[in-house]
Amino acid sequence: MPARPERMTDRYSAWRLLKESLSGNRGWKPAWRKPEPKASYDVIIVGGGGHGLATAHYLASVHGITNVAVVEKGPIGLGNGGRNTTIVRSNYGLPSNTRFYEHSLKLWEGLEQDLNYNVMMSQRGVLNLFHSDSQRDIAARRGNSMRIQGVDAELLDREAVRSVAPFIELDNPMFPIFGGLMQRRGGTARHDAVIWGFARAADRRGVDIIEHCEVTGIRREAGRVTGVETTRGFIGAKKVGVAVAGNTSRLATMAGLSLPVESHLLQAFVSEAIKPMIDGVVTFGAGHFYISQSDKGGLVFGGDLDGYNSYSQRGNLPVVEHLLGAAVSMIPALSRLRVLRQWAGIMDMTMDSSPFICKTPIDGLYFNGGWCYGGFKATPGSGWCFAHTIARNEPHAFNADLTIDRFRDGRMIDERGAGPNPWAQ
Amino acid sequence: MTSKRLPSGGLIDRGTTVRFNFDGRSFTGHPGDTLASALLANGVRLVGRSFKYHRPRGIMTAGPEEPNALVELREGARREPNTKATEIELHDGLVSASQNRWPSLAFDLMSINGFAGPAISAGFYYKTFMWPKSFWEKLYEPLIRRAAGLGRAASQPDPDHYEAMHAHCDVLVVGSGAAGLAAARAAGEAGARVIICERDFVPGGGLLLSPADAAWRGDMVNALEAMPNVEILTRTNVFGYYDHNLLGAVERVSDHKAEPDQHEVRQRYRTFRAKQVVLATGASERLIAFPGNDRPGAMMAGAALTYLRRFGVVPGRNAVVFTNNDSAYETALALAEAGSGKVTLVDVRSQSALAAAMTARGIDVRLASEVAYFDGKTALVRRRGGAGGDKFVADLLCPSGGWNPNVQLASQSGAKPRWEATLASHVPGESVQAERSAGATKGIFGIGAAAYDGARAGREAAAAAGFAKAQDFALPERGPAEQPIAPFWEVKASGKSFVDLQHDVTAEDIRLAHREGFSHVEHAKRYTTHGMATDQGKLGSLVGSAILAEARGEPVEAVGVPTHRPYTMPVAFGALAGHASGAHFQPVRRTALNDWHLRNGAVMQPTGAWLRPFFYPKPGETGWEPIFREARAVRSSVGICDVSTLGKIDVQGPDAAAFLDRLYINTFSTLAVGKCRYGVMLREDGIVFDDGTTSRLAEDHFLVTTTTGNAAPVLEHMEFHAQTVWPELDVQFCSVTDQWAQVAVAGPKSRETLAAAVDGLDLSNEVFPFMGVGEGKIAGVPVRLFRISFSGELAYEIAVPSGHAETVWEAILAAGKPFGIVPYGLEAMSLMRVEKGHAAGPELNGQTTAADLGMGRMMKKSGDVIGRVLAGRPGLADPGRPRLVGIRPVDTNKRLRGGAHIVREPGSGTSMGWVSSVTQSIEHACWIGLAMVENGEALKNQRVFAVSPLHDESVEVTITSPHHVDPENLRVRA
Amino acid sequence: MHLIPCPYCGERPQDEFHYRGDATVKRPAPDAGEQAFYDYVYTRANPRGWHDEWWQHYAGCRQWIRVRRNTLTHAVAASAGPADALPEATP
Amino acid sequence: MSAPERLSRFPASRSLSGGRKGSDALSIVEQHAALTQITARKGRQSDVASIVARALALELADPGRATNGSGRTAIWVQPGSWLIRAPGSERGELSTSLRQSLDGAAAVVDQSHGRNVIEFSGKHAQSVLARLCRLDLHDRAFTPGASASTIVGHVSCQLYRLESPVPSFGLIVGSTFAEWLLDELQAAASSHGWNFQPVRNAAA
Repeated sequence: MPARPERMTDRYSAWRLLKESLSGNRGWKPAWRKPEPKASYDVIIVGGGGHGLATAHYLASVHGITNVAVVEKGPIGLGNGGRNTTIVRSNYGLPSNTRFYEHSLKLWEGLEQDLNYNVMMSQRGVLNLFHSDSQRDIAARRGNSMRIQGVDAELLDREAVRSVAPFIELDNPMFPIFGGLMQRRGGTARHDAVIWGFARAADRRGVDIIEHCEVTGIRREAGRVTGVETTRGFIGAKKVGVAVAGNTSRLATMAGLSLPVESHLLQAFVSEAIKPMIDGVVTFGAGHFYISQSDKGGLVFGGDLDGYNSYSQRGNLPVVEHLLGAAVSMIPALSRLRVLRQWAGIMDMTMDSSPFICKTPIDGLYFNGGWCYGGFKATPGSGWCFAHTIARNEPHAFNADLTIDRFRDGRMIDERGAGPNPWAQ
Repeated sequence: MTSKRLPSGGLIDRGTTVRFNFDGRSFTGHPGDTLASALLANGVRLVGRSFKYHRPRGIMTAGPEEPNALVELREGARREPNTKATEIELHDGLVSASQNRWPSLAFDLMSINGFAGPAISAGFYYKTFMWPKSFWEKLYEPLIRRAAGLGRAASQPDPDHYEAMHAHCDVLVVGSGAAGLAAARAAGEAGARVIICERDFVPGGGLLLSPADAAWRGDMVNALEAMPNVEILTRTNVFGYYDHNLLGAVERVSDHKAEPDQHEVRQRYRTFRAKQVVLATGASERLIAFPGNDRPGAMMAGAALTYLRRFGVVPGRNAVVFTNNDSAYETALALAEAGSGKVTLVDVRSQSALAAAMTARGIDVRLASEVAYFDGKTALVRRRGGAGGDKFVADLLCPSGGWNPNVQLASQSGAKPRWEATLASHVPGESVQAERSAGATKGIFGIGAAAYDGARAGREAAAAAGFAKAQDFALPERGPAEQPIAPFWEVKASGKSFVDLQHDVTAEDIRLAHREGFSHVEHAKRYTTHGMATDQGKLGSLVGSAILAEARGEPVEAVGVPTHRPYTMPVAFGALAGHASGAHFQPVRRTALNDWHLRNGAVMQPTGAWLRPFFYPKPGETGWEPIFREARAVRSSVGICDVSTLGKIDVQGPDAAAFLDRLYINTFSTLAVGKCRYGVMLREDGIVFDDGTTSRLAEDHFLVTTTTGNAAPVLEHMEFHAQTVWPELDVQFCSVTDQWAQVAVAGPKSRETLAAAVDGLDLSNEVFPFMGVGEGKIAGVPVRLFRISFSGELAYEIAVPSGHAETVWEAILAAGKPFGIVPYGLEAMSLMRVEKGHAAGPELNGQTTAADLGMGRMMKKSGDVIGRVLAGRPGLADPGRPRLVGIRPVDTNKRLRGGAHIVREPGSGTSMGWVSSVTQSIEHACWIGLAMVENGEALKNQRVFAVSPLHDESVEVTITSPHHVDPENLRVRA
Repeated sequence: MHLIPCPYCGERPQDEFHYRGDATVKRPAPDAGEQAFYDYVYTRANPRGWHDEWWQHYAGCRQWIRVRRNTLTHAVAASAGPADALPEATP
Repeated sequence: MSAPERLSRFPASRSLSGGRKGSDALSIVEQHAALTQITARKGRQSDVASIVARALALELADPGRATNGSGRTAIWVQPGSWLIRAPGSERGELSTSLRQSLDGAAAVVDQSHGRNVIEFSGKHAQSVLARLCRLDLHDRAFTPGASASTIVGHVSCQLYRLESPVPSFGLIVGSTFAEWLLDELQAAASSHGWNFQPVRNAAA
């Protein structure tokens, strides 16, 4: 039976850290157990990334549903949860997105205390720079939409940009900086810690996290889901929630569904660690380049998709060349620093660049995906809304618009107006 | 001062002295030195502090795997943090400084962290700093951020330049050791185009440490240099192996100088597209974990040999060499030959055939033993796993845990590394791309064996690229087989045993990670940060895996190592950017009238790739004044504007009309020759894609214009549908955007102006009405005229072969002089288009339908049209969607803001739409705007609020028609 | 930088091309109805493996070519002109 | 043509030379040319070829090639489409006459003002182009007569190798990009000693 005996004795704190250090750090328990799968669960979450683990945590903590398994084909957190640029923000312009991401941001703001895990949520601001009057108007439309919905946003002029980010070249001949849209509550969090924190919190409430257990089929009877076939055998379930962004189409195919989703490659990079240089997150509209500095000192940055369907997690040089050109153009002092590592993740790109958290035509089967670039910041909100949708069998107002049916109805949530061309989003 | 320079030997030029500076002190060295070898030769032992505990550190290696000796190289705008002293070629005047210490290297206050050791073990920060909540942002994190990081970035722009270069070859050889040289020679002799890349500044790799093979190395290099089909690139590190046999590299062109010469780049980013690749990148020595293995004086055995043999530096007086394999015996011998003190060889293996020879040279050999402790001055040597032991005075401790073949590039190419038990290491797995490894990269050690294997690989690669085998060449002799390595990773004894020196990860941290469930190698890496420092885990990654494996009770190979990803060595941002940064970041496009605009004082602004005149200020004019003056001239008389950036597509063929009918929501097959028509095209999802006027020049010949930004996408859209969807249609396309410069002549006096300039065309309203198209001559230049208007005034556009643009422009200016013609820029044009209510970029934003823009009725009743079907979806057909309207402030003194939202009442949390475009109007003497407002048409003449909380503004506005001037369209038809 | 084998120009670097995704979907007849157009525009098989897709050699011969490319390995097996078919299947 | 014609994007002279002296010299010259693109109507390719052969004594090139005849060059640009380069003196007239002779068989579009023709030569020409272009232009791979529509200096270009004892290349580039390309060419030639002088400041 699910139990919580360790919850109180295994709390993290400065005192505990001191106490354990005096006894050779022998008293720490595994952050999550490695249980064998049971024959069946009330809910199975497919995908042990941030979203799946957060869903399990909120199913247990908000809805009291603890007979839950998270099944993951490899070790937890090594998909996009461990391959992103750690940015957290809610600076979206369309209300369907703003509502959802702002809920997520609010959850981030209390996450450490909720999880008893320091995920290093760091609200040092997210600044989106613009390069022309018309781009300013677009930024203002977005910022005003946020403000009307009660979300923080500020419009910075050139001088304000200069004082916030003195390292930026304001007078690039082709991309002069006209100003920026700032969300001060935005920032970054430590991506791996988010995974581990949710895993630990869910585990302590009795959720079974089952690693190295790949789902190979979704069993249905009479239009209703009954469980999942896995590499470790069949596991029964009353409800199955799929949260496998990057591989959503593959799971959908197992359930006989076809989705408006393509898998695309997004690269990210980190530099050698340097002393503090860049305080918050800065994004450049013109060069499709964004950058922040981690608490360890590495500059974390990324840009556009590689631009073709891919499941490879192997980045390619054209994006690297373009991105580094943008980087040095926007921040000339970067030139002599060095890039240490590059990695790539598989993005679930939808046809309007917005996600879905919704029911499916199959009873008891729920999908969470299409995160495009937005997955990391969505982690707590996505888990919270998905848990609600699964527990109540209906969406919360926060995710009511985030359906797959919106495309059929012509109610796209297309922030950038790029249309059904995922490679161009 | 425990190290010293030998009187002879090595590859340094003792005849020349160069001066350099480290931490404010002056030293000397010689050409051929690295900063590290020169510091060692000067007896400098302490070179850096570690990341977390700020422990004092010395030079550990002689290559890119260096974890400790990181310096800030150069000063000012050329300052490069985190530069490995082992990779810096010494040059005269070199300035360097240690980093990550305060106040000084010798006395670093942060070393107090070392005492907190157990409490700041792996992952400690995840468990604390959470209370009180607000302290994270205010206190804890700022402290962590300040403590973190290594060196400091320069604060000024880099004065140096970079470039990219793309090469192709039949065979790319990476590495110029025995295997690489032999591979290049074999492939070169076969006639293949060969490029050989060497990271170091001298070719030779391990050959540089073998005096006996110096002659062969020289012969090989000479032979390769003599071959016209072979290119040798030194100082060139291949950083990544990408798809389709493309490799990326950086050539350090002038890093070995104080600053680049004239015309010289600092670094060159290179790509190599190779038919075949030979990876001869050698092997890297790995660490052994034992207490104190990080103390100044600890130096890898192979590195010590390098300092002795290549740089003529004795890195210590009394040395303990600690090994589990044969390679370190040579270090012990070389130390004994060179040194004045005692050399002790500690081998974990219980027997060694080489022991007697060592003893004969006066080396104290301790078999079946281990080093249990090192503090920089003494080492404790004991029987394996035993207690007690003997203390040795030792200022140099040289571990050798065996050699890891450098499989990074092979691994990046897709070849999954394979565990080789006899080497206790990974070797390259089965090739996925056209590559093969050779020599030590493959686990074939020894110069003769590696050379032989390299020659084989080179021949095979050349053959695979289509070049027959040529004659053989001399290879060094193969030495005797080595004794087997005894896998050995850690000495279990009390004290900190490091597996990652730069990040201060200890063996105990790895075990703690395992206890806490981070048992997968990727989890352990992320939890402890093992292998994530600038040395990329080259020394200790496998050691960490072995310790993790032991904790898991599994063999090392079951644990593996984290995936190899680019970059094999850190790469400068500037290098990867190449030439394409700053003003060269992306192409700049100039119209044929660009020079005229500049000569006449235009303020030019980039719009996309184009440079366009925004306005032409007169002396003393500020703010909106030039824009008003230009727009007023157009509204009252006549103005001229460069509109060359519009996309122009020539469409011909018997089916051209039928094709355009499917492309646009309105009809073009009914357009008469000599007329033009405004058209709107949709994306297939029913959203507006682009708009513009299309002219029919002949029955089967149209000229389509597009918006500036969509010129290329529209042509691609046309080609896609013509080639793949309707291949049966006979239609041809050609972009003529650059062939024709285009100028707009607008205003009530435009007809009179042009009448004075144009020959061969009657411009009267009867003969040349609104939407007419004709041909004539201006200043003898044949031109096309279109009677179209963007400003809302009587207007024409004139297309001119671009080479004649200035001539025609000047002729029109002359003709318009009596009417006070002025050139007007983009800002005045924009002002007038907002007044006229034409939808443009802000409204055609990829979110709007034709109906949203008030053009729903343009959709023809029948026929196949791209976007027709999906435009009918309920969400897009919803009459409540935001519609294009005009807005004007009730209080005409108030300004409007683009991006404001429309609400019923100030303070409302519900937006009804947004303001897409605003301008100050010259017709209405107030701000006006265009907005997309839900049920906009029904709200006409009603008052709402345009709010911009960002500006803390709320303006009451009246909803109007979008056409702020001449809604009946009388002027354009005048 | 991938190499795309253009049937007209030979192997060319990927930056000479623009991508347009799935080439297996076919534009329906104009009267095929909303569902058919919905599938054409939105529904994607999105395979992990071989994928037939459109690339335009925009900086070269301007042809929209079909390319069979592996989305897992990035290997390219075949290409064909805009009106030509790719081979039946690639193992 | 009576009107003064702005031919060049260069500030003063029509050619630039630089780099190290003697055999290492590089040269960049802009050529005054007439350019016409002809694109065959569906199924009329062979008719077009025979008409052009008759009218201009010029064989139309195969894909990836440029052919010469009677002082003109036919460059393959896409299936059924060629760019005809002729001396500048034929501007206007080339298109007019081709339009007449190819009436109904091909779309004929004058591009004399739409493209600039730059000739670039020197012993190190390939090395310089390797900084701007990703194609293999080695003597073994890109022989005289070879032609490619490709990207040079980040812009689309028709690049073809001329018959010449010194490596020489024709670059045909959109006229609004010509100035950019000249800057990029010169900058790329810097490593071979070219004194890079931008045609003007980038923002100007």
